[in-house]
Amino acid sequence: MTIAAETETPLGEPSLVDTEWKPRIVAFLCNWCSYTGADLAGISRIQWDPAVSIVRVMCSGRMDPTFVVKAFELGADGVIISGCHPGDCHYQEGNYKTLRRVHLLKRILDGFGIDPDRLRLVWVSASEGDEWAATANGMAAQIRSLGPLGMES
Amino acid sequence: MATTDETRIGVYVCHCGFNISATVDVEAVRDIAATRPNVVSACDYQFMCSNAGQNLIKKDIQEKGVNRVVVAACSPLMHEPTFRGAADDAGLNPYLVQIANIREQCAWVHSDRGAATTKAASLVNGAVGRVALQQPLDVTYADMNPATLVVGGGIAGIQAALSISESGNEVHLVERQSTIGGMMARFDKTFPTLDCAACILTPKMVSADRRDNLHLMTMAEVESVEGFVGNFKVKVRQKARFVTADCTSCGECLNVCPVNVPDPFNEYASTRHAIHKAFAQAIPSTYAIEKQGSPPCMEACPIHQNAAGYVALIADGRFAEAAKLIRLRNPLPFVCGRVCYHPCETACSRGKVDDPVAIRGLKRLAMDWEREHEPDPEPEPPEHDYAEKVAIIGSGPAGLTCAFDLAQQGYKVTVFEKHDKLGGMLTVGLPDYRCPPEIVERDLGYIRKTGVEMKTGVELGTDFTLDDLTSDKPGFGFRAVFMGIGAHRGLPLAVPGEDTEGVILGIDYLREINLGRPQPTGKRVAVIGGGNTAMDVARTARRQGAEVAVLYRRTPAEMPADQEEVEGAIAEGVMIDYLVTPLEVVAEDGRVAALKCIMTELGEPDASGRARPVPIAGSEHLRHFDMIIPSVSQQPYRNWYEDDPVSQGTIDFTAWDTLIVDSDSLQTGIPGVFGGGDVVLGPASIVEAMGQGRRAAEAIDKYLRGQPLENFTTHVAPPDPVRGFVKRPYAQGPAYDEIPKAPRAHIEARDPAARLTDYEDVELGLTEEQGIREAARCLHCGVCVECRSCQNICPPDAIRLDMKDEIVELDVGQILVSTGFKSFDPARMTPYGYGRYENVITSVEFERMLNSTGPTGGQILCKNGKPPRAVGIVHCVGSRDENYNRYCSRVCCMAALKFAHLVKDRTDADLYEFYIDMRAFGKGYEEFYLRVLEEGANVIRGKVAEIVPARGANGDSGHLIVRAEDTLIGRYREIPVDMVVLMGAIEPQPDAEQVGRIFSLSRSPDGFFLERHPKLDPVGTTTDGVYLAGCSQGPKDIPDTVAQAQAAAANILAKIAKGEVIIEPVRATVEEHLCGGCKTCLSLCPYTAITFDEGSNVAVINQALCKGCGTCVAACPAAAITGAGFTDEQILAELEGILAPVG
Amino acid sequence: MDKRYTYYPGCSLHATGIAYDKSMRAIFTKLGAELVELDDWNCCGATAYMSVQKTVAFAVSARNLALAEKSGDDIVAPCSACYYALKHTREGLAENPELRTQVEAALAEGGLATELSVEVRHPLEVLLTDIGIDRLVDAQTHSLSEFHPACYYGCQIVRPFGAVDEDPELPMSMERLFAALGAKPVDYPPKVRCCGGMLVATFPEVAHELSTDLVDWARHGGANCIVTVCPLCQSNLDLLNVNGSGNGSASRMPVLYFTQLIGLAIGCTPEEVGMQHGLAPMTANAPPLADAGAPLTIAGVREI
Amino acid sequence: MKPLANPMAGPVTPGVLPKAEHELRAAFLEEIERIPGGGRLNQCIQCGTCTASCPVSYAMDLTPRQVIGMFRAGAIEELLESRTIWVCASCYQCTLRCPAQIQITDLIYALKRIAIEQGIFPNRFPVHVMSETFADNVKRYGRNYETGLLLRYFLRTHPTGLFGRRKAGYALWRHGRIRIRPDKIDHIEQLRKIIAKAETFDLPQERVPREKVTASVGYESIGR
Repeated sequence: MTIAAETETPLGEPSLVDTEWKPRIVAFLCNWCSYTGADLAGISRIQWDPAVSIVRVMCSGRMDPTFVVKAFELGADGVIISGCHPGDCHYQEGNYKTLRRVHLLKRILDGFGIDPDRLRLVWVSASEGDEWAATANGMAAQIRSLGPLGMES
Repeated sequence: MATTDETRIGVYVCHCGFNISATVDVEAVRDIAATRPNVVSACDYQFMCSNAGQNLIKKDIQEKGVNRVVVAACSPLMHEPTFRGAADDAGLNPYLVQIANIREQCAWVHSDRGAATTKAASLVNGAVGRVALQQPLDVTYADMNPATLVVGGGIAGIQAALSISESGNEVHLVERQSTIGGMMARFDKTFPTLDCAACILTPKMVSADRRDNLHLMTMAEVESVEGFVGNFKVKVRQKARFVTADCTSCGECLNVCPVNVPDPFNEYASTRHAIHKAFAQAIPSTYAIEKQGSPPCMEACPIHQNAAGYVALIADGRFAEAAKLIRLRNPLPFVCGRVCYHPCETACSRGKVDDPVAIRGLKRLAMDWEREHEPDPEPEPPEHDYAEKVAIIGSGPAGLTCAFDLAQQGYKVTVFEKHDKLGGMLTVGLPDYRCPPEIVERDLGYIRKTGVEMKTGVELGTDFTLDDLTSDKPGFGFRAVFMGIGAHRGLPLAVPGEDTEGVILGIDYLREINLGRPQPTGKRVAVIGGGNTAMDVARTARRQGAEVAVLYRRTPAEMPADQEEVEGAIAEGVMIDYLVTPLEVVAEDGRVAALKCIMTELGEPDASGRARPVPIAGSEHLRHFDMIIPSVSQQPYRNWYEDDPVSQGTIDFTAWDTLIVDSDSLQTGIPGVFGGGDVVLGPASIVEAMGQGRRAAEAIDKYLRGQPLENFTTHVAPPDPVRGFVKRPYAQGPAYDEIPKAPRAHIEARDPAARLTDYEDVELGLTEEQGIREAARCLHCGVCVECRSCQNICPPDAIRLDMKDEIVELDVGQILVSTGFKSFDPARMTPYGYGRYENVITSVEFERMLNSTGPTGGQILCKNGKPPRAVGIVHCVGSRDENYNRYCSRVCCMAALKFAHLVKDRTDADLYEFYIDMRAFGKGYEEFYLRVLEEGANVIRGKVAEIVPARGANGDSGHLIVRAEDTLIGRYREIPVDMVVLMGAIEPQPDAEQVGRIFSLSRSPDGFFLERHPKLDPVGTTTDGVYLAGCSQGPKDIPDTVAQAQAAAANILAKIAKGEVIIEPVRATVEEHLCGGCKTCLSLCPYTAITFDEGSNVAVINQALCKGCGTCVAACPAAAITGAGFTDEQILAELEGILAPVG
Repeated sequence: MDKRYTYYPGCSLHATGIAYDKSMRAIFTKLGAELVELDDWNCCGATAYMSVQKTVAFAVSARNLALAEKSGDDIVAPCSACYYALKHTREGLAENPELRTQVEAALAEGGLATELSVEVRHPLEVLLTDIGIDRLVDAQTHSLSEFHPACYYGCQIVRPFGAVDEDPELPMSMERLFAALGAKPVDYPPKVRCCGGMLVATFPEVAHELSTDLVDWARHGGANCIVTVCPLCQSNLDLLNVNGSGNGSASRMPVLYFTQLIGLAIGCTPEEVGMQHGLAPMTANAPPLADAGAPLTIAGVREI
Repeated sequence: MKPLANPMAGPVTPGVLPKAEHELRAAFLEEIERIPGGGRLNQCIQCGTCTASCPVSYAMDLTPRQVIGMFRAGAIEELLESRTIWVCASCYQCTLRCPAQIQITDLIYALKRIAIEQGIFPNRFPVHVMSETFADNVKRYGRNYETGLLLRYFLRTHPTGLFGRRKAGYALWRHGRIRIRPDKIDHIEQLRKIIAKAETFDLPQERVPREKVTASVGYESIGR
């Protein structure tokens, strides 16, 4: 339930009051390329969808598959993992590891009956603010079309 | 709960003026945070980063006992250090502070206030959840290696290197070119002060050279970088310079180097030698030799003859040196000058322009010249004096080459020849008109001088055996044997009636005649076969007065004989019938009367890859001859071996009776016995045989010196030798199709009629003039031709043609990348006609033209040598253009104004500047602009659309028309000029991406390296300890570049002074009781920080090496590895917080 | 070569551009490629139309695309204006959904629809890519050595969509083609400059400036003919050969279609390629090639 | 160009264009949004590459660059009255070279269409007559009948021009390049239906009442 339901909506914000489904997307960004890229999007005021919230990790290689599974379990409708472009990893090759894991993970999700498209792996460099915004918006749009988690046929 | 004592969290929400509060309802966020568990204090403030803001935190820590801090503000990349500092001051471990990024990743990127507020609240939730589990961590320190690496020796690199080394610390300056100085060294004047670039740059270059603690590495490139700030390990490739530091730059070599190539330093507007120094004040002053692999002619030659070398020398009219150079590697120069099948010419790059250089003819010319002018050359004395004796069996090309090489090595060599004349096939196989005896004699003479002993009339098997040779019998006692006994056994046709009188094998026929023995020749002779032997036989028979028909079973295309031999034969009246094969020799009263033949047609390719001739049924017919000479193929004799085999070891033969030898060392089954030439190859060419002789010589030397028979340096011709570059012969030269064609020298041959009367040379040699002209056709596609002239003359003996690249390892603490820029290639903008109109030039070309050391000595001249009547300068070429580069290159406007001034200063020409917007942004720039206007430059506001050649009106004076709109009067204008200068954009180096990877630098969309922060950290990068300066970070002029370099130097020195680097405690650790010893993590760690302790059977992480990426943490199946600062619990808690309902 | 094409001659090739039509048919037949004239094709809409009503312009040429889809073969449109109009329609409809729906609606009125499934191509590009210079050289029977053409590409086949896949500022394909066929193309800087197009009717003075300039350039470069790819360019330049139609200079400059020159090279008669329709007689001619050396003769049985 | 704020017309409210101007602007924007990349004209840096690339710019009263400038200045009416948009031979050289990748040629087409919709051109104005005759031709025969086109065109514009061209006409006829009768397509009805429907989408928006521009665009007086 949202705060709006219980308090006298101190925010007085319509968007908080209405109860219509709003997707929640968690994005795990590596500290060196993608997180900086997302910051750049901010500095250059490139708008992206508020449905996406960012969690910072040092390297996309840190991504433990359980994080993704847990995220869905906790009510996320989609997960983005973003790291440095292949070859540019600050830790030399972490992002390759991620790549392999995500392939696996997508199959597992499928097994759980979760549409693999709800998990997206992208490469965003520190200079690609617009790229990040595009990713966030693209994902949000996709999740909206997929509907809330568990709605897949 | 993570900690023993109670968790007390303070939440501080920042307004950041309006930056956050405009989109996020800060108070709401605060109120929501206040409702979270463990939160004992929640407040908001205008600017948390201000002292007042920080004091809020400190106060709470001290008074409210807050022991966890969450700051909701800008990105942690901005103020995390600030708030950690604040906590530290208040006695709280800085790692108990967590930032919620509600500015860059919330307020600034969302417009819906409600949604933004909800998100901000949930981000704070996440932080609150996370911070509760955070552990106090302690930073550790590592020593800072005070040495610094500066990459790129332009003004930026030099300036920084000087400033840093000033402090007495070590600096390594790595530069790709042969000199430091970069672009600035090529400029003439600098704006706006107009002081001479060289005058202000060279003093810096010199002091860079002088500093003992500043180590210059020119012609060097960084290959890889490992490690982290404070302790980088760098691998640098030091390219071969081919000249050692002993060089005194006396310049003697310039007088002898015969090679001229376009000079990149002058934008190819002038030429330089293969051995060169970029410019007079180059630093280091050591010369350098440019090589482009090894010339294809040399690559293709089985004995690696320095063809390009002597060709270049001949072009210089230096015949004596040419001959000397040839002799260096060729024991049979006279022979090769006449009968070599010249694979070098096949490989010659000149063939891509018109026809290959007539290399063989030139060799003959050089040798004939020697015969005339220096008839009695002396070989160099051998380098060693070895006691070992080596026996060479057979005095053919293979044997002689082997003998020559070994003798020059200093071995005692004896050659055994079964015939009474030396030379093997050269003498008994080749007709005298191809290879006159006195010619062979000359070569033999020289070989004798090298101390080779030659015995004739002694035959293996009859007069001595292999065992004898290696035995200690008197006259023997050889430690190694080379078998070059050739393939002298002709093969019969294998048709009925071949034993009839009047049938003789070609090889025998030639031998008899060459040895001057009586050999009757018929009137109507049939020669069977299509090889060189068949041609020799036919042409010899013609000289014996016979009418000759050559019968070949395939077509001219498949014919193995050399083209020139076939043509020669036809010229001399030999008739050649193709697609016909003999069936039977028809005899009349015991003598050959006719040959029964059948016509053939070409079928499927056979083993040899040539189309198999298939008889056409019913096409049998008779041809009348009185002599038939089969010359189809030859094989070696092997009876010498059958008769008395060797005691130790065995020699194996192929189905064709050729020797089976090791493909590398050419050693037979018997240790110390080697074989080469026809006896191994079957009937092959002279130079191929020589090639094997040479290889055998090296093998024998290794064998006798007790070295392993491997990695041979001598040459084996590659299947397809490199042929210059694909489009152009030389990296910076014109394309093949741009090179003016020049016909290949025609080598005169004697009149056929006259030829038939004797056995003299068929070809007449080239005259000296012809030779020089022909040699000048060489493209120098390997640049250095290895003629050794410089080596021979260099006073300090500083030249090493065999120098190799080296990898140098450096340990440094910090790195400055100042790799500069590349200027835009205006050929991409077709309408400007660059490359089509010779007087349309780039700004760099113009810089060189203006420079007193440039191609025109500082004069402004059109290509026709006349001063221009009007000059147009075009701004924004490739800049401010969506089709090329969006950005403004910043320096072009001022550089263009500088040009305007210099044109006005040095010529009477009218001057037109075509600009879009005049960017005179720097100190004194606007004033300079005004000054140039005063000097009478015409400035036209309008981008040039196209440049076209002028026609009609002023006659065809070859001038140009510049088309532009004069936008200030709104009119289309066509302006006639003689010269146009294109102010090309400043672009990232072509290999910027690769370089970026090496130093793990990000690049902005325009391709330049990305600074850490556009305003607050313009010299740092996202990689600690790596800095930027100069145009590799973005277009800038010299003042800005120098300033940035100084700034970088200051940062570097500050770090050095500090002496240590903080190592973030973000590290992985193994909880031994959990580790199952599966070793999964070992392979994952990019820093090999994880080792395995066999004793306790657990993984161990070296804290010094670990960088905290967490890859192992994620991978550990037993969850035995924890990443401090980013534990699973912490990340999951943050996740939970973010996803929890807001409130 | 058994490829088949849908031939869209366009209005001009039935009148002023008759020679283009003849030479097109002649050489395609000679080269064994089939040209099937689009049944009941209508005006392409051309540039004049665009300025009146946009949607109509698209609809009109879309009808042709729709008709062509029956056979599914690539459309070959020799007239640059037609080539551009058809291509422009195809691209425009593909890019702009709103326009697409409107045009489809219009077509529906006529019981038609289009999937934009057929390609629109220019014969120059077809000859260079589908047939290729090598094949043309193989097919060559007559020498072009007397021809010194100024190769003129004009606007619409190089801009805005290039028909010949190379630098739109400096196409060289015709030069390469004719050089390969033994002609001696001259350097012709204004090869992509506009000939004035329809301005010849609306602003004659302007058009005259442009076309005169083009011819003068050709003369200056030493050309003995101009080779064009477009009927409008051809007539604009050719009309300068008519005394009193403006061109002061007495000397005339024959203006050919590239297809005519190719035709002559591969053995079509001047009539077949419509040389008679040119307003200036072509002085140079194309003699048969000299026999390229007798093939390898096998010195057969000679009773010696 | 004439001042936007005309004192005679009373005070001008800041940020508000005169009604007429406003209409035209709307019409133009409506037109260009259909052009791929049409909106890029805000990116113009006024460098003049278009003008300098244009083979006929010397004959224009406003250079192509000024056309964009004028639009920005909100002087479309003046723009539509200019000779420029009619002189453009649509050779696309400007579009090809524009460093801001602005679809200049297509923008000018858009202006032509508005001018015709709004009837802003002199009577018997050649380009317009040309286009209309052309369109009319197509409606009649389905194909463009060159001879008829030119005949009717000149009769409607300046018959003398016809006289000036008689030699050319004769030459063409003698060389068999003139058709005396038009060729007509079989399914002309089908085509007419299509056109009729398409026209419904091209109908101009409600027009601002305005008397036609009578001044000649003076193409006779063209010269460098």
